Amino acid sequence: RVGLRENGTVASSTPSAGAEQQRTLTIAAASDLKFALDEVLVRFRAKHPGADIQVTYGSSGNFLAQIGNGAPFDVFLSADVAYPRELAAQGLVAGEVFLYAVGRIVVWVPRDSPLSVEQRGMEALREPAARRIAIANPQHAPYGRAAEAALKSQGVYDTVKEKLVLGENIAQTAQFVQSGAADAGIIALALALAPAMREQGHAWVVPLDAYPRMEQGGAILKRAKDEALAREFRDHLLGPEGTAVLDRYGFSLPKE
Amino acid sequence: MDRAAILLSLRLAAWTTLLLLMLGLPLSWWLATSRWRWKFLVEAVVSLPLVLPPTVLGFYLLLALGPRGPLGGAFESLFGSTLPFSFGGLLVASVLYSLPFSVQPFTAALAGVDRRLLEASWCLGVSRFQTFLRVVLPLSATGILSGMVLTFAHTLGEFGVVLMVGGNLEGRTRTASISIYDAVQALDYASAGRTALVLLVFSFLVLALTYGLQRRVWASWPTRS
Amino acid sequence: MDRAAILLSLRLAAWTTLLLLMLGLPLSWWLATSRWRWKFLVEAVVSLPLVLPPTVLGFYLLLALGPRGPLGGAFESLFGSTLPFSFGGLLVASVLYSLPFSVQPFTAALAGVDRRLLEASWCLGVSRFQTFLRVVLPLSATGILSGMVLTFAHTLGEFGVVLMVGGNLEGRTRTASISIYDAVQALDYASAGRTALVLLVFSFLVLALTYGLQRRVWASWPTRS
Amino acid sequence: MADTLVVDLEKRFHGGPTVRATLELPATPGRVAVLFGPSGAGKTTVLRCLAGLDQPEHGRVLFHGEPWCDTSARIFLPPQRRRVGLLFQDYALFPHLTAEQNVQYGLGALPADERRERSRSLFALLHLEGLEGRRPRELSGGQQQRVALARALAIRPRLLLLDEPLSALDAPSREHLRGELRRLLRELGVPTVVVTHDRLEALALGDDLVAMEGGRVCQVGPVADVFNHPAELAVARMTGIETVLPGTVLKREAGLATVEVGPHHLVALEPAHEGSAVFVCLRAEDVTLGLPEAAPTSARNRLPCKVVSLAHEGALVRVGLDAGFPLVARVTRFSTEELGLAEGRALTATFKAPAVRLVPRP
Amino acid sequence: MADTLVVDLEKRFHGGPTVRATLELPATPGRVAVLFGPSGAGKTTVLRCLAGLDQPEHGRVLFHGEPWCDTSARIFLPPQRRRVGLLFQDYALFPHLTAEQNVQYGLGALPADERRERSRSLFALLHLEGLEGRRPRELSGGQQQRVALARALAIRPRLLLLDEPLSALDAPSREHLRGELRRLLRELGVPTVVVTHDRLEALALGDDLVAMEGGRVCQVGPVADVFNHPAELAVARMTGIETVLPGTVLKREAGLATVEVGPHHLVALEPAHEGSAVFVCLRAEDVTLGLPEAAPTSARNRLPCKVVSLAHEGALVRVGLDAGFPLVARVTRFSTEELGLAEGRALTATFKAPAVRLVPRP
Ligand SMILES: Nc1ncnc2c1ncn2[C@@H]1O[C@H](COP(=O)(O)OP(=O)(O)OP(=O)(O)O)[C@@H](O)[C@H]1O
Ligand SMILES: Nc1ncnc2c1ncn2[C@@H]1O[C@H](COP(=O)(O)OP(=O)(O)OP(=O)(O)O)[C@@H](O)[C@H]1O
Ligand SMILES: [Mg+2]
Ligand SMILES: [Mg+2]
Repeated sequence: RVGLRENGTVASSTPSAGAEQQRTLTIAAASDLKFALDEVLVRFRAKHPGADIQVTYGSSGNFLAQIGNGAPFDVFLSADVAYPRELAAQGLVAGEVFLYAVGRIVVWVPRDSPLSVEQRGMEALREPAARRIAIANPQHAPYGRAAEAALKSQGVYDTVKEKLVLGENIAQTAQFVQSGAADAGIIALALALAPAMREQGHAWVVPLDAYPRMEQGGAILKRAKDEALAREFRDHLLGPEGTAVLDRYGFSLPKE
Repeated sequence: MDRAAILLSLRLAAWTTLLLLMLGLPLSWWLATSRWRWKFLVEAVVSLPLVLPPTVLGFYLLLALGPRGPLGGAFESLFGSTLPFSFGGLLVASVLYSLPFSVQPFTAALAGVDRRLLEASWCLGVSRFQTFLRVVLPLSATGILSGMVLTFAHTLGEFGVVLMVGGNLEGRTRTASISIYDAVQALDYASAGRTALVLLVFSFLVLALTYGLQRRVWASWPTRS
Repeated sequence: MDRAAILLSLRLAAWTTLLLLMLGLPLSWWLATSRWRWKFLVEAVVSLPLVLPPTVLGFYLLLALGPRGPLGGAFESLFGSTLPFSFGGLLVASVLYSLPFSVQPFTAALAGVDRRLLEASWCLGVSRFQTFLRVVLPLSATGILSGMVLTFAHTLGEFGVVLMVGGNLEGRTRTASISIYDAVQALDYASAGRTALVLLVFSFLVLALTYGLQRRVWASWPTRS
Repeated sequence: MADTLVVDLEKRFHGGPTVRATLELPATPGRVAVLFGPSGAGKTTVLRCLAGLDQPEHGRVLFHGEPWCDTSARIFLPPQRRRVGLLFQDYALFPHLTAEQNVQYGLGALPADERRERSRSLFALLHLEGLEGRRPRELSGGQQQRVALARALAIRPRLLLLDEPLSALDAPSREHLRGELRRLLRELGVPTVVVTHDRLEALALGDDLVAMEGGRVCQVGPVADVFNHPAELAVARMTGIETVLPGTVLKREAGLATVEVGPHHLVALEPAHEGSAVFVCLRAEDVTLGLPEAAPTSARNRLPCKVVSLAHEGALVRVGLDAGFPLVARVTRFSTEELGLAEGRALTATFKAPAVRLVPRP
Repeated sequence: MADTLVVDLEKRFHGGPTVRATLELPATPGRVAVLFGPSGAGKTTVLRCLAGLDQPEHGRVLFHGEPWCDTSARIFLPPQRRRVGLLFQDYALFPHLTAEQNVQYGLGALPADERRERSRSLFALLHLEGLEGRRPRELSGGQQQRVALARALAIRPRLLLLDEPLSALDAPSREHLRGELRRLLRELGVPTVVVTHDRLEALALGDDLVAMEGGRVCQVGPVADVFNHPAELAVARMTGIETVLPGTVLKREAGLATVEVGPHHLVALEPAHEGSAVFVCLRAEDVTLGLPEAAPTSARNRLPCKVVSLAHEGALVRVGLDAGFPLVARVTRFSTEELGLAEGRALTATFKAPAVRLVPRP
């Protein structure tokens, strides 16, 4: 049944007849990569001017389910390395699963917040002014799990447990704080560095040792139409140009 | 299976349906009977909440209801607490979002009641309000029921707006649909399936009971003229 | 602002409304007229898609329609391609999910047509089908319109099912609501706002036009008995 | 078999009465049968069964030998294929169509100008000119009724069923339209069954009469026969016989019967039926009033009586009398003046033997 | 002012006619006014304006001196506060309620047993026993009409408005109920306005008569006055005057007028109005037929004529005559036999001067 899928051309609705000449690459990427990957792709597209390179950001869990059911993605950049490994176990991955980044979290408060996170770090969350604290849902979001672990390891979890509100993903968690509905949030460093957030608040970067490593892994999928281009993209991402951008957007590099 | 979440969902759906019955019926009656020439603009506006993706609508609601929003600020200074992340907030959001599901079928149903029957009632000395209760409502029961069913079912299943405004607080704002969604996201398909099944079976029972019991005595398909 | 997405959304909404008109009307007519004693079970089932969170429904649909699913497998061996991640897949999903938004108001409207008028038409030698077109449809226009508006608006705004079954592929399955959602997720509120505004304004115009043009000539609120 | 309408059916209403109708009527072109009977007799039910809108539990309907419905053979011809023109008692006009569109509704198969021509001529016939573009709710009750009648006529049906076709009209229009209708029916050659509550209409319009009461057909026959020889009390009453008295046949001889009624012995024609318990039925207009001292006439029955009440009924005056039993006479206004009628006046009531109708008393 | 109903209104229908009604009626307890006129005359419109369901563009309605509507003073009393009992022409029964619930619908303020008692007695009065639990669509047309009548009566209104209250009933029930209704109205002391198309009903039920035609009130007055002295042609026609001929008044003297009609000179009572162009109106029942050789009577007008047509109308026979102009007589069946009437028979028609009504001809 797996074989069936490989010759099944799901993308039969591809419009142009000259598609054979055109090189295409469709990437499914975790939402937290949005800003970094957009910049990575600027350079990569410049290298392959004729290629049609598309990227879809979304929940890694959804991508897992969709790829398992024949979604026409060539490369999967997951927020959690467990998902591409799961795909590999199903035999859907070409080559090896690769690590491309390690996610980091910060405690973020709006600029006018009375909370002194920059000085006191997580301790600030104990203050009464922190009535609501937003984290991503630890049940399924890697950043949520990291946030919960960090709260526990910093010894504030029991105090703040009642104040937690859960976002569906890290972007929604950020919106809770941004809108003022929550007073503080634990979000991805990548997001805190995003233009829309950077100016609006203060962040305290949680030390890497306060939570388990959030290894972000990816894979090239067997169904890739242009596996060569997919490999070139992986190499570009893992190469110096890619890692520099990822680093700038707050992703630690896996080898560090 | 998440019992608390299911109970919360039912509570939310019941309240939303009730509130929309109370708010929607007067609005629908106005829409059905008014001869105001710009009425069609109001009709169009009522359906607009549907057009936005729920999470986005939820986001805008969050901005409006949050302490920095215009409504939220006023609400906080009045009641000392904010609406987001509370059952009240969920309710406000659900009512707003489900408005068209009530108002549209209600209006169509109310507009179908023969005006002469109202006139007959008025002539018998019965007030407009009593006439509404004793003539209009029974005669538009099918359409009103259909609006209530849509509202109820949709509130059970809605999750974008609720998630955004509610914050997924266990036992307080985590509804069954959020719980199922979470389980699916966590790849815990078995648990999602169980909760979904319970929700489906329960809803099916409620709906079947509603339709089954609906006294068809004055239904529109009589044996004779 | 994402033009392609808005156009796709409109195309999807229009097709969904059209298909549901064609599928929903016969089903509603059956529901409105049948005297089958278990009919209420069918009525209950029709509303069930609403009860599940859209993404979860989308997930189950994906499983069913995907190449490993029962329907998808059959479909693939017939047509050589699968439904998910294509416009066809979006359409199937939207139609399924919006079914209650059509069928519920349709049924209520059709049930309200006075049976004697059908009898009068039959006696004049007009077939049942022609009677449906020439008497039943015009007399239930308000309710049918309300079902179509709900379906159209809801399909524009729906995003959970569409995201799951369509896969958010630019130009092919990325609808306006997904595009707005993406922009909000990327904290790009300005872009989200622009697309949302265009969608809202356009929908408002369509709805206002619909309601405004709706020939109220046979509307239910005449001057006289 | 050929030119008849045979009906033999039983229709039960859940929680209501059962309507049984057995009748056979000539259904030749232009012939009109009148369905006559009090409210709730089952007239509308019979029409609906003829039209195929109600399905009887038992029985059959044969039109010109063609089975329209036969429960034992499981035959049921749908209304569309019967081509009857039914005027509903409550009109059932299509509210979303204009008067003209209502009338043309069933003419889909005809070319447009023939459709227009037919509706035009019906609008003229029924004095509806100028109302073509109105919707039903913008019409008065009588106008609606006429539009519904035009709609039923427009399709040139094989059988016309009219449920109180002129009841909402004023007397002059009704009289006029009755004549027009009668002419049109002859012209089109459609057999017709018409429900009416108006005795004059039954007499003026009908060839045959079907008398119904309480869900049962009491009598069927040519109109004059039924009016002159009611087979039972109910028919006597509905055909307008005011005086009905229980009597006993004392003797029969030479074609005449002597009947004891109260203190008097009356002479009547010998009834066809056996048994001595009868109802004596006397039409008010068959009773002549005279002064007590007036010379005897050939009339066989002659009773002294007293005026009890007087009621003006247009050209006639209805006189309630006491002759040892209540008696009603109907006389012209001339006679009223001539005889100086007033309550308490003593008179003689005379009536001929053939005017006394004897109906069996169970 | 006190016990009157004053109406002076104008109601325009968009795309239809304008109805104007100016009338003043005594509205004393139990008094009945009959609204009479052809289909489309505006009768229902007037009732609806009285009930407060239609709002006239201009004018006012005063009941017992209380303004119910006055467009110049911007007064409009809503229907609820007028407490009128309106019987709709098409009944407008509540389809979701049983017959009994329909009747009790307006009695919310009464204790339960009084409600039951009222509806029970109305069901008995209108012969509806046994139908209490039926819904309107399970009732026959006439039964529905009686339930609607009971509903209007139940609330003991201040003013009763009945739009053809007995039209769907058979003659015996109608006659019977008319009497009952009349008694009940006296008993309850409600003034009533009733629309009817039946002349007998107008005569039997009405004290006053309002004749309408084409959206206009033609004549108002006691019933007998209007029937005997129609003020204009339209009224003459609706009150059943069959013979209407254009004539010219030749001379007036000693209270009598000589009128030239076709080849003949007729004698009539001198009319109140000026002008010589008149319509000569003659009621068919005022024309006596005799054999040509019969002895002269006191009747002033005596015309030789020929029988043209014969039509049976129950107790009477309508005889069409040719006397140089068309003439209609209505005679008893006795006379028909006595005179051996048949088409072509030569006769003499006589009628008295007071029977000739002269109506101005414009
Ligand atoms: N759906 C029904 N359920 C119960 N009883 C019914 C139903 N329809 C009619 N009936 C009863 O059947 C009887 C006959 O009704 P039908 O309408 O045939 O009378 P009708 O002769 O037309 O009377 P009318 O002159 O008043 O119209 C009535 O007593 C009526 O109450
Ligand atoms: N809504 C309307 N729009 C236009 N014309 C109307 C409307 N309602 C009534 N009419 C017209 O006004 C006139 C008077 O109507 P009304 O119903 O008062 O007549 P009516 O005297 O009750 O007649 P009928 O005896 O036939 O019931 C009619 O010619 C009718 O066509
Ligand atoms: Mg009937
Ligand atoms: Mg009327």
